[in-house]
Amino acid sequence: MAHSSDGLVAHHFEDLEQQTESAVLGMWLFLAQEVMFFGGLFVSYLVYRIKFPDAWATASGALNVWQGGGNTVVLLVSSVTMASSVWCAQTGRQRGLKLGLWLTLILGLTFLVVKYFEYKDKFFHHLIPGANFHWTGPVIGSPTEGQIELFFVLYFIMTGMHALHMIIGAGILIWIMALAYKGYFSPQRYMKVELFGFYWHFVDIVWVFLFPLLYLVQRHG
Amino acid sequence: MATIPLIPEQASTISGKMDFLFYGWLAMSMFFFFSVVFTLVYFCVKYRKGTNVDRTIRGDNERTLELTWTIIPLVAAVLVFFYSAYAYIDFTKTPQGAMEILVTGKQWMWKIQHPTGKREINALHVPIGVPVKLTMTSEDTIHSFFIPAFRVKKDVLPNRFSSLWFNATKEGEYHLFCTEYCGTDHSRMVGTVTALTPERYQAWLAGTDTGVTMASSGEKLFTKLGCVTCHTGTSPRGPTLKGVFGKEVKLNDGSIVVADEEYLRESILNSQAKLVAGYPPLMPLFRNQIKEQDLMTLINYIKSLKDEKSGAKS
Amino acid sequence: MAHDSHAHDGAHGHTIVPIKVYVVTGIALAVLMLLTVAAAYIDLGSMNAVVAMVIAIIKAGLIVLFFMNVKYSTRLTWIFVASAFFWLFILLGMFLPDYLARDFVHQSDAWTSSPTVPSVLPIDKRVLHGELHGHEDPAPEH
Amino acid sequence: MSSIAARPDVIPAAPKNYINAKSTLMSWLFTTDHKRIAVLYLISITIFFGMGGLFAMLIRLELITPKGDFLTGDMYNKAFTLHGVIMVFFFLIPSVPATLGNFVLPIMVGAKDLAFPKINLLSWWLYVFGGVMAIGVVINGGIDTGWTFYPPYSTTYAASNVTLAILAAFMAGFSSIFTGLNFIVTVHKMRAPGMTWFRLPLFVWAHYATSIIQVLGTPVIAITLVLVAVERVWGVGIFDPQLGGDPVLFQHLFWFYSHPAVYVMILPGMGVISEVIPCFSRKRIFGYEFIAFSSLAIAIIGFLVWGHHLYVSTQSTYAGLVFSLLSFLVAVPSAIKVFNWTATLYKGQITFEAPMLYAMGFIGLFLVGGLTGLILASMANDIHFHDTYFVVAHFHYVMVGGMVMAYMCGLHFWWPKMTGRMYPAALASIAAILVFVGFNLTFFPQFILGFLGMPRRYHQYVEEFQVLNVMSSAGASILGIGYILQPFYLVWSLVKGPVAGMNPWGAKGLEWQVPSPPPTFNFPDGQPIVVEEAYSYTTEESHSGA
Repeated sequence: MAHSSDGLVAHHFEDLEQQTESAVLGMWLFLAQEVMFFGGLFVSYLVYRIKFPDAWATASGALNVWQGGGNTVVLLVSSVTMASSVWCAQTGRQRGLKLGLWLTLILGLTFLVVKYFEYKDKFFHHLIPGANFHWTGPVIGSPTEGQIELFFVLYFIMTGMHALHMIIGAGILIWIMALAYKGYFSPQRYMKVELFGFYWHFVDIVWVFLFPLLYLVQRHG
Repeated sequence: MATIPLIPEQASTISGKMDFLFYGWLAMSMFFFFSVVFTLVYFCVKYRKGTNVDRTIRGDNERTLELTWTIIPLVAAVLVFFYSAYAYIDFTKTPQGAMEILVTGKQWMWKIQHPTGKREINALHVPIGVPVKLTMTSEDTIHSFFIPAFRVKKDVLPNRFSSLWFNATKEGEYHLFCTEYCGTDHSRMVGTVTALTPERYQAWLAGTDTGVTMASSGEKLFTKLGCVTCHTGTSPRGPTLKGVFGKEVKLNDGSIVVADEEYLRESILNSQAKLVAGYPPLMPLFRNQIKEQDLMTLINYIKSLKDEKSGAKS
Repeated sequence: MAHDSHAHDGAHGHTIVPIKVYVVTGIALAVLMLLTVAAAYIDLGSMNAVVAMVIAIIKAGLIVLFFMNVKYSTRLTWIFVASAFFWLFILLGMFLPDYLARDFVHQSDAWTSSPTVPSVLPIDKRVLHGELHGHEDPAPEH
Repeated sequence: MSSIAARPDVIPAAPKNYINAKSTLMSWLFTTDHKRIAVLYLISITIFFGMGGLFAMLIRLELITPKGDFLTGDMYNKAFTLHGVIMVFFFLIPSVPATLGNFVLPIMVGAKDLAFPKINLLSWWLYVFGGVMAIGVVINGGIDTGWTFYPPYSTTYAASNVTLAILAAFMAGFSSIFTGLNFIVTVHKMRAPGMTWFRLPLFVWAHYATSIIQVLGTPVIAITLVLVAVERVWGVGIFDPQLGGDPVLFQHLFWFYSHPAVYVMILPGMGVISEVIPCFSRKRIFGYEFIAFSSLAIAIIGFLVWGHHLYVSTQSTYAGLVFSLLSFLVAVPSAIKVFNWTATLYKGQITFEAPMLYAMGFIGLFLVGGLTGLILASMANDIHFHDTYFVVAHFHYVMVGGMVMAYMCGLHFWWPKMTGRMYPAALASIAAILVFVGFNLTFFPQFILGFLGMPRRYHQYVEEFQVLNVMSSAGASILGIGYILQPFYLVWSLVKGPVAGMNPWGAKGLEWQVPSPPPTFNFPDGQPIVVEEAYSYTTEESHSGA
């Protein structure tokens, strides 16, 4: 937004500090909005998990802990690389910034590729909710097939919404990288990287909750 | 038309109690409303621009005033909450041993089944002086079962039972409404509740009392065979049969036939043969599915249907 | 302005966190991640879900505090972050009075591929004989 | 910042302001000036108000007779659904915040613009896209689910444009989120030197509280609507009763936003009233802090009461009790506001210009709306009143009697500031009175209809309800005349109205210390320094003093 004569402070702000603090607060409010957006899904999950514990325990068993866990690690590492990119931008390390952004992008895409294979796997096992849904796996307790299908509806919507955020994030990341290659960022101007970092970490946090809630409902016995 | 009704009929044990609560609310609301409006108007007149009144403000009692008009409504709110919560539990607690009637809502009718297995549609007969519990479910979307005169209402959900109870106090016919929007003919999902003395209710159950809506055997068949599902006059799936007998009907090939007994008979046995224009060929073929005697009864019932609106007829 | 020392004021008037913090946080998160998987394979009864959520909350806290710099931010940022989670708590918490105090009653508990309501009026003998009283809508029983 | 290129002007001494700064269409459609965006919003919401009004007219025409002979059932259902969707998502929610708030809030806090002007523009464009979709819904045959979109009707049974309508509401929702986000950051970070929190006009406090709801509530309805759309498109979803899903869960999620949303609609209106009453009684507002904090209290407690929409929806009794108690409590801050407004009049120098007439009307109608809201919050009475015309009357008293009155109050109050021109005072007062009278005639009979048990969303009804319905429809025609008058004299004033001057009402507040219409960056001479408390009126001051 900085396009005034010195290129740093937009016309309607008094100084750089006001502009920076406004941007940070604005980003946090946006993330608060995101928290509530996912909150709607989490509360639906909570309600059905309370109501259908058997179905949840049963259905969760069909998810692959290795893929889910692996993806958790991928996202955690991408958060570290993203945080490092911000640090590089703040301290003027241009090569480090580019490297960090590349790593973050590659890790993000890795996550999406693994997710793709997970979805494909569900398709082959008739676990896509709809006419072809059919549960053949072991059963814990006495769930109905409809309840198990509900779990998978929630699984696909929750992970799908998360993946959508990842895809949007990857898009913005590519834009940030283009700016980085143009030499846009400097120790005076790194807000865009930092704010994007907030977003990326937020998406990571969502996964931190999704992983145990979806993959680890009942793994013992 | 001459008089405007202002107060709904009270016809159950809770009606009076609920209205008492409502009038209490009304009195309290009016007290607050008129105190504020009176003060407002008084100030507006007294302190309108140019009046020669004392406008010096002495002392600072702002905080006292604020606390007064915060605490009084707060205490009042909590008190009335407890009263109305108590009343709610009183109103909704089903008494032991209530007689149970099953209700199924579907677009757009109420299907009722009495303990003896007797059924009726868009009509509910209940004895007075006996607690009646309705156990309700829906076949499609959410409906809501509402009898204004009894002051009872409960949503009716698919794949779940909900219930309400009442104890009618007065013989008569009352409205039955669906109050949860359920589609095109939501406003026709209405019926009549008939409160009878227990003796007359017994007689009605046994089928000898014909003083009120008596389900003829033809009507029963009409329901049992599922004709009601489509031939409601509002469904896009089938034409209405009200007043159809003896009239000319336009078919989908453009020709026109008179809906006489033969046509009705053919249409029941082989509906696809002469399909009414504008309707899809959905109706099952009843050939070999229906006894001849039943067929006659059904046709007679269709003949008896007059071209008037169904639903409440009070 | 100088930018090379650690944990100093950046050009934007807020703190630049040394990269070491990010790496240590990342390692801590990885350890917690392993812990949450391990805990899931031990039978703790109903505590499994609690443990998983506690670990997830700790992880989220670490990410918010260190990766997202909230630990080094103004009080206003703290308030904004806290209110986001407070409202999430309202959302989750205020659903419970209904869902913990109500029971679904299913017409079909059978293991069928699509439990459907019969298209004609259900004649459920249990209902007629009052055997379903234990499961019905709890509202009238208070 | 670059100065605006000077254009040769016909009127010699016309000072540069936000209107004549640039005149191309593009300079309006892609402006980042909060005042221009406010004008864009004003035009667009007026279009939707008109559309919603037309559907209201269809509803009232239909209900003149009990037989349902004017429209078919399907058409009637679409009329009330579109009336609801358009009025709620495209008029009431953006009404005061996006127009008046957008225009005066930055000036009130002494800022050159909102914190994120481009996001403000994005917000308007989102609104336009959503609005175009809503119009698409109308052209494509409408939608018949009711504005509440309850499943399983909306997901499985409705054969109308549910998905498109949901998308439209979704877009409007994000437009609202971005407006709220912008306001919160602006209030926190863009205040002029000396503009402390307790010097902020109460209009700003009200918008701050509103914004909290917009930012934290709207996303929940967004995801809920996505869930409905997914269920509709995919054929399976979490509200599907066939799988064991719970349609009541939707109602919870829907009202988690949609109940606070009524505070999004009414709080800014309360803010307007808090500005107008001190101005026209020449007095500092009574109980400033109490009004300010009551706005916040409403915003926060307002999130805890949604279950009162579900008393008869098979919600557990226990939850009903919790929500009922909280619903009673949320009435207290509203009551505090009404008492304080009344007390402000005490020993004032009261004059009755059009904005003041609207404000007085607001207090009366809002009182009725609020008090009947208490009756509905009472679980015992709600059994009878739920989904009847009593509810319809109640929320129209709050939404139309409250919010629309307040919106018109504010529009008449700030019109001279926005346009630099004065509207004909007598006509404006007549319109105000027509609206008040027509409104009461329309909606008061509906309370009685509700008590008698007439359900809402009924296309045909039993005959004994006819007289009251005819009264209601007759009142609606008066209300309609009151509304239709306004665009005529307001547009007339743009051309022929007398020049208003900087401060025609002698009002306090930073927005009255800049020229009318204000220049592009509000304060070309640099940020103002605030030394006064808000509303530092003195009764001795003569009315035409400014």
